[in-house]
Amino acid sequence: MILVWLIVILMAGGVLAWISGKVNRALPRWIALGSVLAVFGMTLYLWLSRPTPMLGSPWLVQFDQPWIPQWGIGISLALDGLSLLMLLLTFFLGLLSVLISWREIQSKVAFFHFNLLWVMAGITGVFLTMDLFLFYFFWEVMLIPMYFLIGIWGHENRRYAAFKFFLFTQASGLLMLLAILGLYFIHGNQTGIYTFSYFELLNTTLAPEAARLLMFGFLAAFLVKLPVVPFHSWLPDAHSQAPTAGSVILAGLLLKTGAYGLLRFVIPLFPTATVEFAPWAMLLGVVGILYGAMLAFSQTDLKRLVAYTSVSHMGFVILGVFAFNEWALQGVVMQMITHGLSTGALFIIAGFLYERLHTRDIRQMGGFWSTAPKMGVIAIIFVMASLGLPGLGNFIAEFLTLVGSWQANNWLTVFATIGIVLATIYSLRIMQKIFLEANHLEQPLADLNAREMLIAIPMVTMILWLGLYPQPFLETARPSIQEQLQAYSGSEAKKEPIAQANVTGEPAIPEKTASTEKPEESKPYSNLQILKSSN
Amino acid sequence: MEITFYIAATVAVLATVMVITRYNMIHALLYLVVSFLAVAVVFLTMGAPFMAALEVIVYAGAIVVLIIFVIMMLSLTREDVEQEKAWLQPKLWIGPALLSFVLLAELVYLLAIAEVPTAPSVASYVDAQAVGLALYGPYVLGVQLSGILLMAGIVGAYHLGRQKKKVIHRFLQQQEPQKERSAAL
Amino acid sequence: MGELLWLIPALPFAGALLLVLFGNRISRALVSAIGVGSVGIAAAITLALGIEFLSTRPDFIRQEVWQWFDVAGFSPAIAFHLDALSMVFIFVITFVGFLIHIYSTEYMAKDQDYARFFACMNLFVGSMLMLVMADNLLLLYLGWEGVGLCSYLLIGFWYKEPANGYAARKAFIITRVGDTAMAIGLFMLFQHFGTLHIQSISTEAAQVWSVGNETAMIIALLLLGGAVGKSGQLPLQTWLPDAMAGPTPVSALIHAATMVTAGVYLIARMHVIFALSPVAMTAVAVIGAVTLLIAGFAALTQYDLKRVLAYSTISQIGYMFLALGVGAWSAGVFHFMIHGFFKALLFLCAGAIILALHHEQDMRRMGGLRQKLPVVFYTFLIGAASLAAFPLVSAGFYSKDQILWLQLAGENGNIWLYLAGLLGAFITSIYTFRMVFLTFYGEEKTHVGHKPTMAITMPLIILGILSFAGGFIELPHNFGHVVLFSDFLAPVLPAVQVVEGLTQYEWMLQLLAAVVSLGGIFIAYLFYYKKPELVESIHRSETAMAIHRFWYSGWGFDQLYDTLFVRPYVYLSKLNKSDFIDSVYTFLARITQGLHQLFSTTQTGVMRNYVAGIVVGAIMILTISLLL
Amino acid sequence: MTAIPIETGLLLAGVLFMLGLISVMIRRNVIFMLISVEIMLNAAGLAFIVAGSHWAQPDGQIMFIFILTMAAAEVSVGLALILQIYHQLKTLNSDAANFMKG
Repeated sequence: MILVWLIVILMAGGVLAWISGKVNRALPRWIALGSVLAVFGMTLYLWLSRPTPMLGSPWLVQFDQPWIPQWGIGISLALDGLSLLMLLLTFFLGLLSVLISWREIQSKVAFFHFNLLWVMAGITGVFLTMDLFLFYFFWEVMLIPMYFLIGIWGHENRRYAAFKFFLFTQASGLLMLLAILGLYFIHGNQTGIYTFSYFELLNTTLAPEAARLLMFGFLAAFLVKLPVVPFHSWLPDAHSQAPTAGSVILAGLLLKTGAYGLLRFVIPLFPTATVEFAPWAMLLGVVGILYGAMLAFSQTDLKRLVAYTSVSHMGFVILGVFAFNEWALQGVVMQMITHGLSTGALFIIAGFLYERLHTRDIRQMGGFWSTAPKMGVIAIIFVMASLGLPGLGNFIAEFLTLVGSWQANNWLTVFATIGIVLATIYSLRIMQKIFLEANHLEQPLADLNAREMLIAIPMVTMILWLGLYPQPFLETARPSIQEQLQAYSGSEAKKEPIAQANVTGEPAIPEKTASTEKPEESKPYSNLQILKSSN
Repeated sequence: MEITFYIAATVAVLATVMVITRYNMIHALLYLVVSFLAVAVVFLTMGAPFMAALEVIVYAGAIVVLIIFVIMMLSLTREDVEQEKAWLQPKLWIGPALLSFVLLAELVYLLAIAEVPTAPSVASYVDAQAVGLALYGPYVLGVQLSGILLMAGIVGAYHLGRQKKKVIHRFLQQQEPQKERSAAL
Repeated sequence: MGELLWLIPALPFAGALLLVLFGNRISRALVSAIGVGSVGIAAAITLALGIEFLSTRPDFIRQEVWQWFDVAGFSPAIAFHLDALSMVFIFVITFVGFLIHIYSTEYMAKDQDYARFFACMNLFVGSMLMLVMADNLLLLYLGWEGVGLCSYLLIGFWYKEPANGYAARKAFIITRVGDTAMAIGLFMLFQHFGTLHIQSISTEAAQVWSVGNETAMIIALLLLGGAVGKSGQLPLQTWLPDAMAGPTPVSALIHAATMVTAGVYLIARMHVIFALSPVAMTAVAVIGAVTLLIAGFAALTQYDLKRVLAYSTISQIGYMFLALGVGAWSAGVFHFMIHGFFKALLFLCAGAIILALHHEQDMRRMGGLRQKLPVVFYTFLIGAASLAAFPLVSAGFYSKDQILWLQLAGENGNIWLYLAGLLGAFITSIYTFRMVFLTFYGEEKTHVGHKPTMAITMPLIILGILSFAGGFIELPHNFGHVVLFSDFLAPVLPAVQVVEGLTQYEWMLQLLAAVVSLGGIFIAYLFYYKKPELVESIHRSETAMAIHRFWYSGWGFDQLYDTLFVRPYVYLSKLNKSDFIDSVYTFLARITQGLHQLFSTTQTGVMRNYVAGIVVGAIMILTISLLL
Repeated sequence: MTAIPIETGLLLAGVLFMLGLISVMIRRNVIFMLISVEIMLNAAGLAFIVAGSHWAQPDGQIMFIFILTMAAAEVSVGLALILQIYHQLKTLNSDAANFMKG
């Protein structure tokens, strides 16, 4: 029931915020803040209290209620580790989005917060539903308010960007709808039970041809949302035109729904078809990494630059998803979280700069370190995160992804790793152009104020936590990742990922060593160990 | 009976031809009445007396009268007849007539090749009672829909026909200066 | 005592954190106290640990602070591993680091970003300690990248000058290229061993692979890639001379004594893997030999005092690689330590000179500083003697001699490598004393402003003593045969096998090395002190000047990379700035719009046309259905 | 009562419909167009009656009633529109009301 409350609170909060705008201009902000805080608190409680997973399954909480039983549609919500993490990220960034809009948004405040909360409700729904019809419903729910967010409160070219965003996601979403219906009817024909339930549909046996077609339907939606390179061109426009909160939600959350969809639906539903498609998908990922990085380097619009870095980073996600092993998938989950934070933070910094300078053109910036050192420190932390500096969350994500993908495909991983060099190139350019060099502003740039520090410090803390002690997050995601992988190992029972990737002709160390006896495990636990050889 | 049909059919066609060739609206409407009456006769010969009555009352009666009222409200003059004459140039006829005849030819061809099953031997007379039973039996939904349609028609006609204080449509507002300019030219 | 291990890197990190958070709000004295104090305490702990280590002689001390993460058996820990090798490194890092921090309190005293400087320096020391104390390769990589970040921040410390920013980015990006190779190496190691724990890999690799194994070779070469990038070796050496844009203490600490030797540490640490692959070993040695020559020649032609030292650093690290490449692990590490002392000393002296001359770095405008800066002069002389391997009394002589000797006597030795090393030694002593003569002799050309005080001279003197006395802990067979250092390292690094029957000729080689060193000094004396007209005559020769220009530019590597990689990348990137894939979609939109305009002309607004259209449509449909 | 062949009846309906159609296409006067549409509707109704009579079923006549209803509604709305057009444009020329052209 708590799952329903999450969505209902957000939706009701949205409506309330809209209405309250008539009473008082500040009220919508407080209502939005309050409702996001409420759901964030609930999810945090869920995480900390860790309800025991139901027997033999990774699901922590489930909720089922028939909606349109004639067609087999139900309100079926379920929460596992993966969705829990995604929800935490959603509400965390949601909270920040409300805070960063506090000063930035001054027109149609009430409607803005309505849209903000409804986008979040849609995203929450996407992360929770286990009914494909409902999933498609929420997929659309998060699309439309986002369209308004870009189209109404965006920058100069907002209409174009909003349309582009809408058309890309809507068109691809319709393909997914077709695939969902196809799956529904195939399953119905086979078993006589017409249902949209995810758990039922998992057992559908599909002819290879049909599986491939349906998989492409799902892929279309998720790859466009992710986005993967030939379908990425909505993203720079949408990101650069959206208001700061919109950009944060787009980059931090909307892109993640694509990755989540890949993990939750594509892999388990079409195990064999995805395996066939995997090399191509990984290739797309690598192309995305390199292409995005290269484009990011040449941009002069700060938000556009950051948007292209997202394209590059999301390449790692698809690379990892199609590597099919636990390292890569954990890396993907970490990448989703850390990218949400680091790119979100970069957009927030872009927002701060825009608020002060009314420009996003980095050619007009420079030398801000001298007057705004706090902002500089925050910026350098996230710039470093985005280039994958160890100790910050993104490193764990990228390293795990690459370790995993190396087991699946050596050469593609090599190229993906080269992407890290390119990431360095564009990331340092951000630092150089904005904070270093000579300052040529007439009046000094104001440093961060208390509210802005309140936004920045939690993000820094989070990214450091994720980089230095990510275990709680990995632990939470583990059962659901293993669940997703089971579908894969079921279809490919014989192939061990390690043995499969062994191209160098060496006898691979058997799996045993992968879970190898760590040196300290053989001894009674002590964190200090002094070894002295006998001689 | 057959001869009645053919005569009525001929009258109907001729009257309709007259309708479509008239310049004066009132003349055309009078011919239209003739045409409707002739069709009513055809209905009689087809064994549908009730429909013939309705045709006379509603079509030849109500509808034509309604149109006449409107024409009277618009108070058309001789110039309008001239205008009509000017609009209806002979060469205008060619294209539409050609198109229509092609369509007619195709229809005739379809009729010719169709294998029409022989009619049941019983008399084709269907009385009003049967119609009424069917209308309020299986077709009752249609009756209700017709009621709604008429309601909508009444409301629509009232709404559209109301003389509001000169509200000029935005298209017209933009058009107005252009018109003046063309008039000036 | 071992429980305090974690404090060694943690203290500098804590110092950095404090300075980042409060640096702008506290007094300079407090900033210095935090910055210097944290490293000082770390050095003290190191000293205490080192004494205990020497007395108890454990194989290693391992301390796990926490489990970093654990994914499907991939479970690196934040854990520190202290053995003889890392002991040497942390000693150099904390001790030299401490001296340089003290030095910086005076050198940077006038800078407005005083706190930022110490924050970065502390962060660097912490990361570097992390690097050398890491118990697994992932943690090592953390330190590895961390020092890269600090190097970036400190090279670009005076960020208002775009050139500094460029140098900083260049350093970061080029080292990142090497790091990428190293990362791939780590993936491969993980694939084969299922762990990145260094000790497990070392023990297992020796069991699983035999010598000459292809995978071991690939891994070793990839790790070498990382080492080459960090240590400024061929072909990734171009960043190091430019890195001199940073403040001089930074150059001393990062780009001379510690960070650039991380590559040496990595190779020594992973020596098991390298030893399994003769190809990789040869590659290490050859890279070292070629680099030391190229950098040596480049150093001959530089005018900027710091650039000379930078090229000499590249060259000296080339010696270390040379040593590692023939399996003379402890000789390489020994040279690292000695080099750390004398190069830090030289850089700090250079810094004192630069400070005295109002940030003048060009040697052509220096001269006659012998009387004005006596302490600097004498300490510089000790450092220079050590760098030039002045026979018998300098530490550099012993460390370099050991390397050269093992080139011939070691079982992997090779006469060509030896000759390269010898030639390098000759050039080294020429450019070293060129520096001495140009800077301290002749007439005074720039007014001496700032006279160094205690904070500068004390580190200089301590380092001077070390660069003089440090050599006596490891003496060749024929003079006393002191082997304290290699004994200390023996549990970690195997000793090199000396070919039988060559030992009696060792004194001949030593003599040769001494002659070469003294000959170089003599030539420098001749050209730059006694008869400067000789230099003039060289300057008149066209070919000599062409070579000069070529060497001056660092053998044209910068231009080469610029045309090969930088410009094409920038060009392609700028070319595609508006994303050609987007134009595909724009084209699609254009087509749609064109069709829309085409069809909208059919909407004439004339009702008769619509009716006609309907009729035409009806006819068409009927005709089609009739025809079919 | 001798049955009239269905073809003949339908032919009559067809001819009437064509005449109405021609008129709609050539006329510019809105009232004439309305009259022509009435002719066409009437023709369609005739076709239903013919068919119903052929099968001796009431359905054809019922359809005619519906058409009749529709025609009545259409005329009332149509005439209201004509009045509006005339008031706004001061003409009955349907071509003058072409503001929706693309």
